Amino acid sequence: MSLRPFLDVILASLVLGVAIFTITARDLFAAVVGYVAYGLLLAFVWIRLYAPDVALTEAAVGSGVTGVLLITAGKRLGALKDVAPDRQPGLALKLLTGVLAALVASALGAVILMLPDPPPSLAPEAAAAADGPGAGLGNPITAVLMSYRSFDTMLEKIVLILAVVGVWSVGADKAWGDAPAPLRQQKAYAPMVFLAQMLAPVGALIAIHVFWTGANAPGGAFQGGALLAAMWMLTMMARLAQPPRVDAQWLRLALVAGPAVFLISGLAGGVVAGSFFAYPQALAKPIILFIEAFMVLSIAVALPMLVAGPPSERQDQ
Amino acid sequence: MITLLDLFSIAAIGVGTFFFFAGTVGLLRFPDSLTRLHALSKADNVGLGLVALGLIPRADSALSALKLIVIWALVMLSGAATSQLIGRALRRGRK
Amino acid sequence: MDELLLAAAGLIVLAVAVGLASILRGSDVERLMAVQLLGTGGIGALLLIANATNVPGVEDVALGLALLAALATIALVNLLDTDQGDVEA
Amino acid sequence: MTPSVLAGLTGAALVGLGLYGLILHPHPLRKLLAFNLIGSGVFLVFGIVARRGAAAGFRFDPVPQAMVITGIVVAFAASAIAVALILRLAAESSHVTLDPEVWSKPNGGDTQ
Repeated sequence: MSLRPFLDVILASLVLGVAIFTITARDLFAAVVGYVAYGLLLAFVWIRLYAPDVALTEAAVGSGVTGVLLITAGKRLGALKDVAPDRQPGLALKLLTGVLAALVASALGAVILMLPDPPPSLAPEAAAAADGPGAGLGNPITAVLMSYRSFDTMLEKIVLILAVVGVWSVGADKAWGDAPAPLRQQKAYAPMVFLAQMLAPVGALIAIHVFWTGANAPGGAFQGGALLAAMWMLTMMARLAQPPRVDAQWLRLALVAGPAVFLISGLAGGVVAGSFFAYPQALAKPIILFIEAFMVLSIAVALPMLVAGPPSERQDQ
Repeated sequence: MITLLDLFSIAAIGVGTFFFFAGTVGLLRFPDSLTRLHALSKADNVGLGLVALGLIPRADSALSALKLIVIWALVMLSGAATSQLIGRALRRGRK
Repeated sequence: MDELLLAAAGLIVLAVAVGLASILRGSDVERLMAVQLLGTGGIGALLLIANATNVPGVEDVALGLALLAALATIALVNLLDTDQGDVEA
Repeated sequence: MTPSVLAGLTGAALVGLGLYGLILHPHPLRKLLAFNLIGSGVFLVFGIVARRGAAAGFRFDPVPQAMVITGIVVAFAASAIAVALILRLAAESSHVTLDPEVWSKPNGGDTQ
């Protein structure tokens, strides 16, 4: 008898349990702790679905970086506990919402139970893409991201830039051009500094490895970039580094480098290989790795800037 | 067919699993936060270490085996530092 | 052999779950320990499950998790403390 | 029940839970958290579509998986903008609620 069903049931109930804790927790801190734990648990479910690439992205972006975003926001709101004793919703509203949520969940559940059989699949086309235009890539997901659906990936990079612009533009007018507020206001604890000094270089090395190996094994530009971003945030939280001024030239170049290189390569494909985003077969792998290297740079810069928030007026201490 | 290496893996992973359980029992039974922190660090350092050690003979390549050791080292490093931070937060009166 | 690995993974997940249930109800600092416990137990179980079900490349995922667990704990400590940090740091 | 169906049902339940929190929590950051729960539930549903689409020698359909990866990053970008808006709202008005009744009070709801 196989143990797998038991393991899956334990995992699923853990995920649901932590999700319920996150929703029902009394204060913000507990909810955020629950959310970080929840993200880690989801990574397991993804491994059980044979999706290590997604597991790493979920752990890095969904749990790690989003967790830091929420924590930083909570700190800035001065809201360890919920600020105002907000009006609590009445019992009738609670019941009604509960019924609505249950309905939506069961409808979705019914859809899942009734998914068509045999299931539709784009895997053959993706396999063809991995063989043809994305030649030399052993990881089918990287082949899909960089070749089969490369247009989506490029637009997704542009979404990141737009998000950075959006975040910057809610800052106060007179702060424009300044640096975002530091991720930690006070002096750092010594163990924090030690950990950042030890972990950041190793982490950067691992991030680059994850990016490099992503051509053939789980990993890739998103995961590598997110880990690099996490390491930059670690140094900022230990106050070894400060967020850069938003009008810094290098920062803006790094932000647009990924999509720009991607777009130029796509256009060049139109000239050289006959269609937009087509790569010449022989050079496909080096070209894709070249584009991905700039994507890593852009992601590694964009995520921490999104967490750091809009430029704020300098508070010299 | 169970080889000697398999036996080594089973022994190491079994003891590692035991340490995770010991850590949990400590978390449940110890009286205050600092002693619970002590129990937690056993699960961290010894439990994960033995599991990683047991998996090394089953690794595909030398690089994978090296990565297992690095994982353990990273967890010990961050575990030591964060235990310090948690201990400090406790000492300064946060509960 | 694979089943033994899965059994070990299941036991670790179970141990972590019990620990999680007890300390998530505790104080703020104890909740930090919950994240720490889940991080390590999680990495251990992840390695075992992936080894037993032949998912390749999971060492990299575990490396990433090890880095991120540290990041999350530091950020939460950051949120918790209200004093001025170390004098000597 | 296969693991993928179980994961899909978990995803459906997460969407329901998130929806409940999104509607009921007064605190905007809690709403945002709940919204992220909905998002990850939807991603899980995508994940089982990918798992079921195993073909051509893969154990999964790489196309939905790749879309989940881009989706996670886009969801984070949206959360970051939401956080920036919430913080600006708090800076402008010294409170952080979306409750229309608080806003319609003469002093903008500031109790201090």
